Amino acid sequence: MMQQNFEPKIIAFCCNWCSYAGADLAGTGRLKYSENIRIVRVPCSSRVEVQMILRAFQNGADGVMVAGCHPGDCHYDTGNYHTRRRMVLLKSLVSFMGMDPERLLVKWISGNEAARFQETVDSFNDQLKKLGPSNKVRDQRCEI
Amino acid sequence: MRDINKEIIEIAQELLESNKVDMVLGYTKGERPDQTFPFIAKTKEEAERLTFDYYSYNSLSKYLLDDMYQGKKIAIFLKGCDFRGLKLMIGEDRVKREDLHLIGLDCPGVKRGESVSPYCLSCRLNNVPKEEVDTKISTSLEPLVERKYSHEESFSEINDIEKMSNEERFEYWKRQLSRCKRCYSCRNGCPVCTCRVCLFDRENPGYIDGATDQLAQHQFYHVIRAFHVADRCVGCGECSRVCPENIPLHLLSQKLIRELEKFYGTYTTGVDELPTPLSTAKANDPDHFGKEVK
Amino acid sequence: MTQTIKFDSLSSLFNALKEVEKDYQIFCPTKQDGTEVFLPLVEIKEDNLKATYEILSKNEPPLFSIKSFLFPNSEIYLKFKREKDSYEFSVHSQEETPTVVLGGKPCDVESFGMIDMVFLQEPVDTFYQQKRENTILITSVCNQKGPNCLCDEFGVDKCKPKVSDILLVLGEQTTQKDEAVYLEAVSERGENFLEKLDKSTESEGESNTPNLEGEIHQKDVEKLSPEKIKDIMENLYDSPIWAEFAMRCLGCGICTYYCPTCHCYDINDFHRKDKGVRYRSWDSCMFSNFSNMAGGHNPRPSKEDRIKNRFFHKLNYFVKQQGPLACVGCGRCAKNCPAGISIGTVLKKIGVGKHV
Amino acid sequence: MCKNPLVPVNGKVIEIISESKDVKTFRVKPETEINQLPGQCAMISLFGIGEAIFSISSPPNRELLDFSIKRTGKLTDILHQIEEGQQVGIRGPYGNYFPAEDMKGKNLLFIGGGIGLAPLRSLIEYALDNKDDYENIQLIYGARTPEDLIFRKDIFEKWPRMDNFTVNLAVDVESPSWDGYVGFVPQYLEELAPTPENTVAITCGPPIMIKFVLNTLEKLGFRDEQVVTTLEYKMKCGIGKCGRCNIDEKYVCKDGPVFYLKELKQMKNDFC
Repeated sequence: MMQQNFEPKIIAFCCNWCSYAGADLAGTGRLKYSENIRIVRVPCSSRVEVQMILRAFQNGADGVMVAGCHPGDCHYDTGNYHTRRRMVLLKSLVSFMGMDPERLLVKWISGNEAARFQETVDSFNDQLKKLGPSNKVRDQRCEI
Repeated sequence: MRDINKEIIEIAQELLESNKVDMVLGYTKGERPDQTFPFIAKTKEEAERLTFDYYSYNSLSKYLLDDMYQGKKIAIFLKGCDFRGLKLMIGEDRVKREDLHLIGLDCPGVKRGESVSPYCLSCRLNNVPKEEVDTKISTSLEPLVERKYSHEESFSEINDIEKMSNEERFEYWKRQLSRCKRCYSCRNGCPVCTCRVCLFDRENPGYIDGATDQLAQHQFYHVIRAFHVADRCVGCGECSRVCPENIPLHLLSQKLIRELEKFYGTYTTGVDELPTPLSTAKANDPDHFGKEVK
Repeated sequence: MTQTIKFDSLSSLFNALKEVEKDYQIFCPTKQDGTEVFLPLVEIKEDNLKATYEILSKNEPPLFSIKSFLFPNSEIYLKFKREKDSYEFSVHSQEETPTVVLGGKPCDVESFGMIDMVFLQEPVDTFYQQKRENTILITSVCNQKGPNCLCDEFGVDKCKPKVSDILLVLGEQTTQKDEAVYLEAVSERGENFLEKLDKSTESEGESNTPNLEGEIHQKDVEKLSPEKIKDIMENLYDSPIWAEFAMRCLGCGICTYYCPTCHCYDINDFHRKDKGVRYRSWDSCMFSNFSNMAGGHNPRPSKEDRIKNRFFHKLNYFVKQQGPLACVGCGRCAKNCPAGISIGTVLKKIGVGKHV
Repeated sequence: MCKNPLVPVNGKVIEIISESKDVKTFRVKPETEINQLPGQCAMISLFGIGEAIFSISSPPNRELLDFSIKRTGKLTDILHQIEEGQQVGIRGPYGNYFPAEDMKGKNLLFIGGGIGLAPLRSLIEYALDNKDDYENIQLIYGARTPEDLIFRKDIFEKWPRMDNFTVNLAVDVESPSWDGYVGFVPQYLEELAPTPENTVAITCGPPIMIKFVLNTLEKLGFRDEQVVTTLEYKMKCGIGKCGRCNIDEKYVCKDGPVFYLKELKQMKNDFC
């Protein structure tokens, strides 16, 4: 069920070398993508620790996206292999605890894949709209 | 059969008398028959109080990281799981093997209070290999549980949870986690939780927040605690045992162990070589994020 | 004036309590997922009653102390909002509905006497005071000591605690040996509550609580003298026993969080965008960042310093500040500490009381 | 219902003075008067960030309260970024104060190190306000480098020009811009050797400096009741309830921060 007027908040951790460049290219190419995304530039997708992702959810994100170079293209050779191992595990743990693993998206986007970046963000945005606001992992204190 | 306590005391006294070690880290009886606690014997007289029984559940190897133990020669009694935890610490250069005199025990399974530790039911590495320790206790106690090791059965508890719907799982953990008082005993008792400064103790950025009325804060703590020891877990079950609120924390670790196994093959901490599965990564790992999601 | 009401059984007491539920928030102990918890009365179902009865009849305190009802684990007390450069803040209003906490043990309620000394002395902590005045404590009395109990030693009367509103006595604890449940008012607040309860029930009404049966009298137990223990502690400052304890201490917060008399707290802010709250939450002197200062200086850097400080606070500092020993002998530290460090082991180590 | 002591009142930062690269003085006007005595502290809060206790560096009866704050932690980091006009929360005053009454008719010897001059300044200015009550004033003050000296206007211009006021400055390490004394404060104190006769010494600084200063003062013949110090601990409530700032049974927030050396010596715990 699509919620009316719900604009999800998306935090995207983008690797400096590929995905951020991809986002940049999307910008210069005037490809329009959802403005619900807030990009955090990280040196490598493996820089993204679990605590950062959870903290984003806690503080109000409805979805978190981790984007890095395609496997094999990592600027630091093996960084994204680590991301891959870690994120698979985090997703299973999160779903084991009954939270929504679909709210965490991991994607490989290279520096020239502006269209892919646009597509990814938009489809994630649509998916989150369907899911509605995330309230399982959110700190409720400011809502009193 | 010889009395295990007699053997323990003899070994400890011999080590202390010959000045091979400064202290012996073992167990002693508490106030009540169902209490056994960690104990440090520094003299021959103190060594007489050493014991080992079904209630010797604490993991002693964790203590070695404390400042108070640095630079001392220490003899330490080890159950199977504690031994594997210690091996990890040695492998990661957190303790010096040459400062230690390892005394291996055959663990009969342990319990806290009346309940047998869930992990012990499916433990197959309860005995410390003789060739890897300096002294091996030859006598052993009657096993507390009849072990019929089956790899699948050892995960039966998490299967039950996995069968639930997402909502049911969420409610289950919500109920369990909201009892958490954030006493950090699960972290402090864990033999493989070995960071010098824990991220939860860092004030800047203050990752954790003192509020215990927020489920989000509990989730944050427990997901990250479990995750940080995911590939290092030796399966001692100390996290669940020390928890005064009986939160089944070992289930989180079990789940992670099984997932790791599914994706990257079996790895047994303290038996297999380092690095642990999460401190390495390979090009040919399965890629779950490559496929397009439509 | 209502003094004592007799109920035929625990479930008839609960039915009576349900009648007054709209005016009170009522909490009772029961078991959930195999663990003792306090739940609101509405959530206590018929099949929980057995567990509740067991907890009430046990001569041992429930897993968690009831101090969290008066001094919550974490409580928001300030709300604020930012508008451009200015902030608006207001005190977060607390619930005004009177609370009834059923099932605390005498040691638990006596601990409020000690927390009162600190929180109600000038400047008065009004958040605590408000809850204190708004809460009716129904104490489930003991007729025997449990395995970890030191109530007699610390001068807590396990049958008739000084701090309480209503005493709850189970028939099986008395000479009657029946299933009845007696409520006896011991304060004005308690009397008023019983009167309301009386009107709403068809129980037998006024009667007298029969005599308790068991080791109700302190048997050969010498009450600990705060002064004496304080003096003994004076000489133990440089004693090696603290290092010994520290060597096996895990450094967790179990002892402080489960202790009914511990009352240290932390104050923090939480904010998101333009809204925020200030809350206070329990803190533990056993944590290294408890006294760590921003510049990096820590007056109590080692576990030894912290464990020493904790027991000195209980057995020496508190005596100097307020008079009594800061312990009610509930034995939760003995029950829950994974390393076996408790007030009992400390007393034994310092050579006080052969009985402990 | 009466007001809870943990609830602050509004205040406004009127002026911010940069003292050194990591110290700023915030001049705050509280909505309701604080009425502090020299040496007392107050809690400053930034909503959403937190609270911390600071000593008030201005003397009583001024329109504005001065807080000289060094950038060291989470709250002070943000405090250093705020601008004039910022709204803050303030509650206090907390703790005891310098025994200004007992000091009447005596010489005052102030020994400060680094940011430790902040609490001393309230008493110095108070003594200057009541010049007739006190004899000579001497200040021995040191910092790591010349740039770290705070209250530069006071120590270089205002105070040296006053009658019966001596200012002795020191820095820890040599620097091209410094032609004064180079060395640690306790050392300088020993060399200057002020007389203990009819004098009260008041000291504040890093714990290790206080420790050595106390030793030196004893060497110079100061008796325990002639030495006063003010301490700093981590505090949360400021009213002796949250339980973290104790030295023995004394709470620094309530029974301190000002202690006579006599009191410190009776304590079993080291103050630093």
